[in-house]
Amino acid sequence: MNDTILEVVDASKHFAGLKAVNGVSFGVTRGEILGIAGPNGSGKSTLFNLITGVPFGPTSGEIRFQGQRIDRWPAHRIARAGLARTFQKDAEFPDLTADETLLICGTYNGQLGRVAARTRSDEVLGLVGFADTRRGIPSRNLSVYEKKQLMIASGLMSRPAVLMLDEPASGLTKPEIESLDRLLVAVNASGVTVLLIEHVLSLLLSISQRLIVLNQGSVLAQGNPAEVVRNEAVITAYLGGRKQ
Amino acid sequence: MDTLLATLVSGLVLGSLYALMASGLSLVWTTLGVFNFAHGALMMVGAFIAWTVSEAVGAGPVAGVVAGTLGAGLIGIVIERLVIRPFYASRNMLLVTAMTTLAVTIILERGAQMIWGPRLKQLPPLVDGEIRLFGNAISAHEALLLVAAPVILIALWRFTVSSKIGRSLRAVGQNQDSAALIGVDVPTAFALAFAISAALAGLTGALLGSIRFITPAMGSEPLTKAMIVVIFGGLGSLGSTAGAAYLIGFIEAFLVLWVGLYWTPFALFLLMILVLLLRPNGIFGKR
Amino acid sequence: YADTVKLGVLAPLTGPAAADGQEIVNGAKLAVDELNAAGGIAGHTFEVVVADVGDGNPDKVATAVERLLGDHDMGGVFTNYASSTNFEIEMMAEQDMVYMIAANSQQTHDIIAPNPENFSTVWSLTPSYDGYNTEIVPVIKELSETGKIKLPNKKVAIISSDNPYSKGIAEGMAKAFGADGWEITQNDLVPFGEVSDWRAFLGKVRKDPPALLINTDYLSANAATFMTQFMENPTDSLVFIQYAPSVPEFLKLTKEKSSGVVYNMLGGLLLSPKNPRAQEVLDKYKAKYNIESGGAGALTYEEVMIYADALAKVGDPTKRREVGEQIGKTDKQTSIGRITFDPATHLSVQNTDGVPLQFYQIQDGKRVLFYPGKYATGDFVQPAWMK
Amino acid sequence: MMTRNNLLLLALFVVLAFVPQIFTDGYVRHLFIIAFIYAIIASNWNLSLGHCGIFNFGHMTFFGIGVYTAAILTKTAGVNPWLAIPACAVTAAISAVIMAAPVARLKGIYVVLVTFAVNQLMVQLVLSQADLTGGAKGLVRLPFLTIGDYSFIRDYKLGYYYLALVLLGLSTAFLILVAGSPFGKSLKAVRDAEDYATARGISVARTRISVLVLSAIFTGIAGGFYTVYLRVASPEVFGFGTMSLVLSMVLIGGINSVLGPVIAALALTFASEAMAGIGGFEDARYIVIAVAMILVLRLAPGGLIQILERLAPTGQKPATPTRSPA
Amino acid sequence: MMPLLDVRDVQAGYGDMRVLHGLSLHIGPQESIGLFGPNGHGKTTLLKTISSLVRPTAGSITFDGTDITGRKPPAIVEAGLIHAPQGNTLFGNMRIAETLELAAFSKRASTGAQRRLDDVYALFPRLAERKTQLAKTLSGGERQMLSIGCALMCAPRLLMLDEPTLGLSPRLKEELGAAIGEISKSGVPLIVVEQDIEFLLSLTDRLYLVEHGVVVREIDRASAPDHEEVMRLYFGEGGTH
Ligand SMILES: Nc1ncnc2c1ncn2[C@@H]1O[C@H](COP(=O)(O)OP(=O)(O)OP(=O)(O)O)[C@@H](O)[C@H]1O
Ligand SMILES: Nc1ncnc2c1ncn2[C@@H]1O[C@H](COP(=O)(O)OP(=O)(O)OP(=O)(O)O)[C@@H](O)[C@H]1O
Ligand SMILES: [Mg+2]
Ligand SMILES: [Mg+2]
Repeated sequence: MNDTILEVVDASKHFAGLKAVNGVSFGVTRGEILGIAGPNGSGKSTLFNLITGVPFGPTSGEIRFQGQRIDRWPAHRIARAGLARTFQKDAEFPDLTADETLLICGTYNGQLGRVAARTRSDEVLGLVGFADTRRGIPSRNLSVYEKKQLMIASGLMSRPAVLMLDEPASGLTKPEIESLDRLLVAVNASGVTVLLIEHVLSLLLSISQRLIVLNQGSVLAQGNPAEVVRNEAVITAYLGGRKQ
Repeated sequence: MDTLLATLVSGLVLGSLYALMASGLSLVWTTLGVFNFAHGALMMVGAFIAWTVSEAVGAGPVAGVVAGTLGAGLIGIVIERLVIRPFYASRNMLLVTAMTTLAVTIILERGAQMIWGPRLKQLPPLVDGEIRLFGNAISAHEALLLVAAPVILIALWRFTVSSKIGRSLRAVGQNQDSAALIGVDVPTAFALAFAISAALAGLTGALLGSIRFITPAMGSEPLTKAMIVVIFGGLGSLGSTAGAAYLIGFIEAFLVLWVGLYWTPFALFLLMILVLLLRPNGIFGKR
Repeated sequence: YADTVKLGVLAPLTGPAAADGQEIVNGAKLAVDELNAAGGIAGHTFEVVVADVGDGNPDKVATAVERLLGDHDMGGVFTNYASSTNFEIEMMAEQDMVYMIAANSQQTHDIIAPNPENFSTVWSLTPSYDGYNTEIVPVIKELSETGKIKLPNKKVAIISSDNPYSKGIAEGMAKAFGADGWEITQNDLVPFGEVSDWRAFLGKVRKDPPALLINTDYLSANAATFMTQFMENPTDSLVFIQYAPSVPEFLKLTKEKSSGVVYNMLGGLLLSPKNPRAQEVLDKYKAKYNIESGGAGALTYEEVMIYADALAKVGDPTKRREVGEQIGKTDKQTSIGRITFDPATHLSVQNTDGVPLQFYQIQDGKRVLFYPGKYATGDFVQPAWMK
Repeated sequence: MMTRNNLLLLALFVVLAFVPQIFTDGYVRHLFIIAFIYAIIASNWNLSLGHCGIFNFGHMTFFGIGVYTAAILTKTAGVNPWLAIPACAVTAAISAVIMAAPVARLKGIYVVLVTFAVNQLMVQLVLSQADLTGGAKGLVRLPFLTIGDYSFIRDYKLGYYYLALVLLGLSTAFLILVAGSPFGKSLKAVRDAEDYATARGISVARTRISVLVLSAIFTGIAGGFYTVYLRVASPEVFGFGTMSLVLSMVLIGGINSVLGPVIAALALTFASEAMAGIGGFEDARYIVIAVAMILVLRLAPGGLIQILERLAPTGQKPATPTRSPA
Repeated sequence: MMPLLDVRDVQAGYGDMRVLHGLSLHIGPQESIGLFGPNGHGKTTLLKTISSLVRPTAGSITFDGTDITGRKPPAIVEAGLIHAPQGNTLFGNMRIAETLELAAFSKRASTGAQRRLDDVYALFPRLAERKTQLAKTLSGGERQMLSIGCALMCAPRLLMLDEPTLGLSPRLKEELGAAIGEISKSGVPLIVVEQDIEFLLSLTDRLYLVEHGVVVREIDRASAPDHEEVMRLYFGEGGTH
């Protein structure tokens, strides 16, 4: 029990009749990288939403994080408790520079003072490999990859226990995906538990230690990635005829 | 029973008026996502043009109403060209166009004052006489509004929901680039929406011009009402605008009955705040 | 030596009251042109300087006042009203600026009466509004006693608009009628501003028709709407409307529907053969501007003329305090009656021989002055809609 | 942290400090005083409107609350005007909390409706509570400021000028501090990416409430000062005319800056007054200002401040989206 | 042989910033091409320039023998040059069915619209299941389907797909690949922007590597690069990150 950092118990989210997430239960072990896959519209992003409360919590079910029930907490409190997520659609604070973005994330999420925030910014930007020369540029002028780096870095400011990534590799070039791979491994090695939604299989399979496949809002399969991808149901619903 | 009927009639008349006032505003708001603060001023201009043609030129009220409608429509096109189009792609489009249309309001109101002077004017009614509705007398002109308002709203609603052009207007309001990529001419769509909306404002103003008095400031109260109706109804569609218009008409009529004329605006605003607290996207808006 | 004295005019040239503003300016210009044409006063000619007070927002008013005060050639400032509070009176008095004002005499009273000695340059052409509150009761009584009107009961319904003028009068009337044993069946208030629907109130009136129906909303558009909607289904009631029927638009807008309506005026034009000056001023106004004056123009005209008389006695326009004191001693027949000022309040004095409270009835599109008898131009007749 | 804008600002204040030495008559000083008041209102409004993107049309309510707080305290309660002015900050802030309750939950244009409604409610309250507020008659003959024997009237507004300047200085310093703080940055975060901000521990509702309260503080003070200066409180201060004037100051000045609205307030007050002297131009001057606003928005979406920065391209360049790929 | 589309020395950008610095490429009739290259180097801008969302400041674009440089977007759509944009660019408050029906807006697209609608629903059954769902509530992959569906509704003569597989599941990506292949085989040439070079090669005849707003390399199927080579393509020739 002690090493289950996050636990989702029978969580559901319904939209006017549509069961986007339907009775999903699973646990996340402290320190692991847990991959989440599933066909489009199977409820992966919705699952992230209801765990973090951004922008909504679950219709029913429980979310436990480090032993506390968080499913009725306001979203910003969940974030402050140590659950950092990124978004599938690129998000940025277009008028703020990387430094400013990290400053406010450090202040609000990490309760850091200006100096501490600065030190931590240097650390996280180094970790994600964000170029120093780009720190003073308003985020709207950053490249896709830089925005992703910054979104991850901003999540790391508060030294979260769990980092939840929603399709970080989409739209990236091969070399960028490979650096992302290294980056995530490094983040994980620094003690952060990682949840990763991804359709780019090379990334997903290379770093996940465990894999959950959702289908139509429910868990279709879970376990060792190599085994899961051989599961017939997973192949039909998700992988298609592609040879592994 | 009498009071109830009288109140219902009063609510129906008010609701129709509000529906007319709000229809054009709602069109550009629900399709283009632009809030046209000059809508009231366009009503005023429509009324003045109608007055000029009908009274000063002497062409009669029907010609006046037609001229007011067309004139306001033309001004709408100019407004779109000069103060909306340049800001299509602006990040603060809502705020910036709100401001530019406020500026247009100032220009139109002050301009009207310079052209037509400060004295009150009025148009003769389109139709004379009175009509009895559930035993309550209303003027034939108001009865005309009772019929015109729902017809116009239903026509507009069908237009935006079912017609190809109408749908393309909605598309443009939601995503200009994507609309262009399926072949919609974005500037023309904007101009068209504005022209229709402004023409409706002009029509409303010309019709109001024989119920109320034509002054440069005559548009501000209808604008407030239209704003309440459109926002209160929710972003949804013209359907919710129509619903909100009649709902507010009836609520107002009953408030007058219960709390008196004096406290009615107060109660109406309070009610609105409360409703928006419970339903942040308007009564008919989706959550 | 000859020089030009500037005369400031404060007026709402923009915004909802612009029609009044225009008249105020016209009235002042009319007077100044006349004075200049006659060679000026004590060697001084005059020039009008206009300052717009817009919607009456205090800072706009204050800025307009400061602009006028900042001009060292300013001999005096004239207005009908510049703000709803008349707060600018204090600014004028602090600079010893001659300031002649007309409307809102209650506010003027409240500012000046506690220390009239501090306001030696400020004078109001409009007398105290007290007459509005009380005099209607004896007038109605007299009409009824002389058989000119048959009142079906002793009930009165009052509706007022939420502005100090209308509300104050409505309250005063309610008190006066109550004291005289009338039953007040309605005493309602509408928010100040445009009122497009009086039917809710009229509906209540129709349920229990009073002998007298009073509306103290002075906005002519509202009053016209009121009259039109009343006539949709008139009751057996005498209709009294405060001030509004005196405005030309009211007649134009209501046409035959207003025939029979009664109103009264304090400090309004006293159009009567007994007071030819009013017609004289009106004619001059019409000749110059080719439009009827509603009264506001004539008032400003008289203000400037009173100033001119005072200046003629003092001679030096820079001695504004002395000019002000001379104004206070005015005794002059003007288009609103004979003006003398009450030194305790700096308001003109109201009575039949001074500035009278005039009662009018609209008869076939004409205004008939029927009270006080001294100035009457015709007789009251029972309105056609009354049985 | 002395950025170029802050230097500019300092220079501006130094110049303003010498104005009364040049203009010794009450009229010009009065114009400056009014401009300073508007500058305070506009720049504080900008905090919620520009920085945080709250489409708040109720800012004049805070001002009106200040006006009436000062009037009622000094007139009815006999409080010394020196104390009444700061008290306005408190009442305005409280009213902001009340207004924020619905606003915190609403988005975009809905905020306009609610704030507009609150404004209307305030007007009606003021009108209906005539015993306290004087109703439409307003409150007049309010006490003026004195320091010992020195009275602030009949000094050609010297005292009021410096007091207004000090208030503007304090307000501007306050705004610079707020805008530069992490809180100030978080405003833009909330404005542009609500979900992302929430996911980084920022409470959107709390931010919006705080920004409304912060923007109300000096606005209330400006209202209090306005009343004490003009010695009148009347319901016109809630009016639409003033609102659109101040709003145009915010937009002409530049909605992302602190300094812009201040400069625009000065510019507009004097430009409009310069035109006020022209006979027959009374309506036209409003048209001129409206056209000017449209032109500024078209030519320099960042407002006057952007034009100024373009004219004086020294120091670091403002961040424009120029970037070479890679 | 006259190319179907000829882009010559095109320069374009946003405001003061130039993104395309004299880019040239061409497509023969019945030919499909792919574009790839580092992020932010102008691929999307090129497609936007062709569909006239961005006006070129220099150069010319010829489609089917006619110079279409600077024509308005509706004219381009009417000519059959269809661009399915990158990312979630949809009409948020419209329903799926409404959107697809509206997409057949141009005159040339209105004939046979019903048939194409059926095709789209067959290709993406998901969309058929959710006809009345508002576009803004769709999942990432569903949006992508709708976006491509819209492009198909426009009756393309030349179809430009900007990262069409973004966010699609492996299975759907494969299915979409097959479907696009069908479209191409049915005689509609393609311009596909993608980062997955293998995917591109399976669909198109030639690839262009776009960097810094110009074409820096042309690759045909015969000389398909291996993994090492790909990495070199991104890093080697001046593209630094
Ligand atoms: N606000 C909403 N209203 C209605 N339906 C919604 C809403 N949000 C999501 N859905 C639906 O819920 C389902 C799950 O969506 P979700 O975004 O979680 O999918 P996903 O697994 O992340 O897919 P993808 O891989 O395509 O991103 C989808 O069918 C989507 O259309
Ligand atoms: N609307 C815009 N306004 C200003 N600059 C823009 C705009 N769109 C793109 N850019 C900039 O133009 C450059 C080229 O962008 P473009 O989208 O064409 O690249 P791309 O090759 O398609 O990249 P990606 O693979 O990320 O889609 C980038 O630096 C980008 O920041
Ligand atoms: Mg998703
Ligand atoms: Mg791209």
